Amino acid sequence: MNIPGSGILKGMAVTALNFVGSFLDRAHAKRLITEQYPEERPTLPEASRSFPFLIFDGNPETGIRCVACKICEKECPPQCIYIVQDKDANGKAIRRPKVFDIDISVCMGCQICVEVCPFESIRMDNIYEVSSYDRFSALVVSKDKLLKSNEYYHQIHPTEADATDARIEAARVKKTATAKAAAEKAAAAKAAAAAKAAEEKAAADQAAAATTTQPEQPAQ
Amino acid sequence: MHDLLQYLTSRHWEPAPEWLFLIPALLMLAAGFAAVVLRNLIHCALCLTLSFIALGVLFIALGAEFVGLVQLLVYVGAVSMLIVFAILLTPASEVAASNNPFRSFNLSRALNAAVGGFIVLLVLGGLLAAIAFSPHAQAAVLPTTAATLKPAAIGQNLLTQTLLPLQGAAILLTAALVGAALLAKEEKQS
Amino acid sequence: MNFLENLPLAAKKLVLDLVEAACKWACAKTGITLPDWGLSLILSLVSVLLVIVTIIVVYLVMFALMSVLERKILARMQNRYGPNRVGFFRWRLWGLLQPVADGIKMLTKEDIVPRGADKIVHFLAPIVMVAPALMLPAIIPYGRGMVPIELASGILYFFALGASTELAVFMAGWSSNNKYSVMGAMRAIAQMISYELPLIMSAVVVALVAGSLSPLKIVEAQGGSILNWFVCTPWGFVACLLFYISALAEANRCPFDLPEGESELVAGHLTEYSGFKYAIFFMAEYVGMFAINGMLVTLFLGGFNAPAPFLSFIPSWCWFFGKLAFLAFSMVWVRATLPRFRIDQMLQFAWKFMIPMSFASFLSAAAWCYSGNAALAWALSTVIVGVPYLVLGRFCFTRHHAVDNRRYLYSE
Amino acid sequence: MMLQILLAISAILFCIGLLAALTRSNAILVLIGIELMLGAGNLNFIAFWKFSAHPELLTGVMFAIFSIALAAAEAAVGLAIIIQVHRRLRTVNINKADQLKG
Repeated sequence: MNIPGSGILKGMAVTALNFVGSFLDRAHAKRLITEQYPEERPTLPEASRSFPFLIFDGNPETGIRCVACKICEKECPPQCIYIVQDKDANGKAIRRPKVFDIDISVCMGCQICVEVCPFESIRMDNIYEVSSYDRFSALVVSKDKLLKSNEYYHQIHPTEADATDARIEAARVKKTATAKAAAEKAAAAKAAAAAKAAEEKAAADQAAAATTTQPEQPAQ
Repeated sequence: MHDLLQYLTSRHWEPAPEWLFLIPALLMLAAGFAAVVLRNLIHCALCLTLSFIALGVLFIALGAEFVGLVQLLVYVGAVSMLIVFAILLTPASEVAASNNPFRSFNLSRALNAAVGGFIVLLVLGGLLAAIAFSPHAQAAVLPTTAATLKPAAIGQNLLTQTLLPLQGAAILLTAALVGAALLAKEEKQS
Repeated sequence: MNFLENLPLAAKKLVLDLVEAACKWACAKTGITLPDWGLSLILSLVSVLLVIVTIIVVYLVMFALMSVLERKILARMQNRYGPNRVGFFRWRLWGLLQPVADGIKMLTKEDIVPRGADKIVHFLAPIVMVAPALMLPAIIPYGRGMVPIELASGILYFFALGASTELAVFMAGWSSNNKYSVMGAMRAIAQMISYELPLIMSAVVVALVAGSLSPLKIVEAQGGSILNWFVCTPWGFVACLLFYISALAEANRCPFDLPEGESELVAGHLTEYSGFKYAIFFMAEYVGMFAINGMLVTLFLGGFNAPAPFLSFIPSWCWFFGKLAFLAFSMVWVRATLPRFRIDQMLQFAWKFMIPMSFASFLSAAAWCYSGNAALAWALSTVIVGVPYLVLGRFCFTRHHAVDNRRYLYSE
Repeated sequence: MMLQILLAISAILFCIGLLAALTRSNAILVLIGIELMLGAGNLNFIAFWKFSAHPELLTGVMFAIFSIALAAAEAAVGLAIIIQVHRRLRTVNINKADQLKG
């Protein structure tokens, strides 16, 4: 027979066991899953992303991949990217950004800049402690802060970085191959052109010789 | 242990002065008057409750602590809540604009107030005169020895001398409970 | 051990002696001759103030501790940590300084009064709420010789003051000029009135057996060992449970916290209160909870008596506060376990179960008192209390109401 | 002298209640007035008990207790009637509630 009120006692037993258990089996992974944040930090999943950053290879001055093509600036939906192209001493534009600012208070982390970048130079970071007391200038991140090495990229998104590197390598290989092919082709073309020119010259000489003799013929 | 208790209880503590009972009494009168003349019905009910609280405190000050506590329990806990519920169950328009003879002038109302006030003054004068000049009241001025009220004595009295009235009150309360529930019940629309 | 037992009384005596000596010294110094009644008056006032200040400080400290421990215990029952941050520089102290942070936050918050509110009543409601709550602890016996006021009808005093919180709840709800506030206040009043009946009835049962309305007499009637506590009798056990459940309802504790159910009524009558006034409501609720638990200890759990004579080396007031702490813990425990009632379930539970059961325990106590033979008393009172319990428990709540088919306005 | 003061206070309270019952036209306020008058009566009982020759007989106290109990019953029934009147006539003004049929 089911005594009225026994269900309440069962429920109380469950909570009491939880209470005692939460003190006793601390090591048990299923209990107390709360992470004590500043001391314990979560290992972020690989796909996690927050704000974009710029990749450089080797040296941040010379190895920067970005060429200031401004595609990301145009594509960015909230328009949080600002780019100024660099110029050399003669005032001629060079393929390098002079200013590259991202306003992370505006950025929505949509990753479109990453999708559209043809030079694999902008990628998503996974930093999350970016709060500050200043609403404006502290949240506009400039180029020198945005630039991070390819090794860092490998650290935070290994799979993606490998894929990117493979792509760059493939592109480079392809490029050198095409360049070589083009060079060969050009050489061939040049040779052909030279041959042709020689041929033409010979033909022209012949023709000239012919013409010199030819007018005589109608004269005859 | 015992020495300490003895020491603390046997010390002479200054008793409260007698005139202190005037504080709850005046508070009671003021709150009662406010309950009668205020415009907002809820304020009236709250002032009435304050008046009842002061009356209960006055009973306690007069040595009838059991009666005072019963007064607090019944009036503050139950009757004032009943009144408040009744006010809220009547529409809001009447809560705001209960016709108060002292605010909006109107001949019949003014007459009503004047006649009522006259009767009240007459009654008050009569009562005060009776109190002032009655030989019985003057004879009974001697305060007897501090009358203490033991709950046990009240219980004894309820079950011996006043047993019949107690039964009567019980029947009446039951009848009132059933009657009030029947009266206030929503009638079924058939 | 005797020293610990006497510590509070000795402290009071010490303070009184010090004040007396100081008065005499000041008189001698200034040359004023203080009349006898003057010194007596000063000492009377000091003695009264001592008790008042002690009660307020003790209850506020308990409130502060409870507010953090409740969250921690609740968290542990849900396998979380709970607040464990606020500390002193680098010492965390398990987050026990959380109430300090909460208090500072509450005090520095803006006090908002709605434009349409009845300002005077809105201002008075927290005061009306907290004054009786702080007066409630005055009649509870905390230890041997430690009764702030020895009142012959102390239990009546307790319930008379407890009844006045309804008024404050109504004032708060009505003056806020907010429909959620009024609805919450109405629910709270309906709940308090409904559960006051079993609360008082189960206390009356004890008064019947102990033959007194004085809390001290009731505690003395339970002296000796745990077997003499009223909770260890059939009628007392049932009355104790009824009192406990009603106390949960009177203190607006879960599962009876529907007057301020966040999910449906925002916060009930507290919706329009902020800052300090809200803190006062909160404090009054917790002090009221401690007071009613203290009453439960006094009525059923033997008050300041030790459970066995050999344990009486622990001071009596420690026993009282230990029992109080256990009850406070159990209220958190219940809160962690049970879901909230619906309003109709709550009222049905009060009128169909609690009140009949309190009458049954009353009859059972009468049988206990007048049956003479101990075995007969046990059997009779168990039957008188057990049969209604089984019957009511079987047929009050297990009936399944036929639910009408839902009618849809537009989709059919 | 104290007895007279108490009786005077009680008389004033009674007259305040009477004022409400005579001049206010809201039924609930009339009921409030009646409650005040009952309170004045109770005060008289207690005052006479306090200054009686035999306070141990508890006569005044018993009267006051019964009076409080009856007043509670009276308030409950009275307010139920007022609610019923309001439900039928849509008013709680006693001057307008002048029909004999409901």
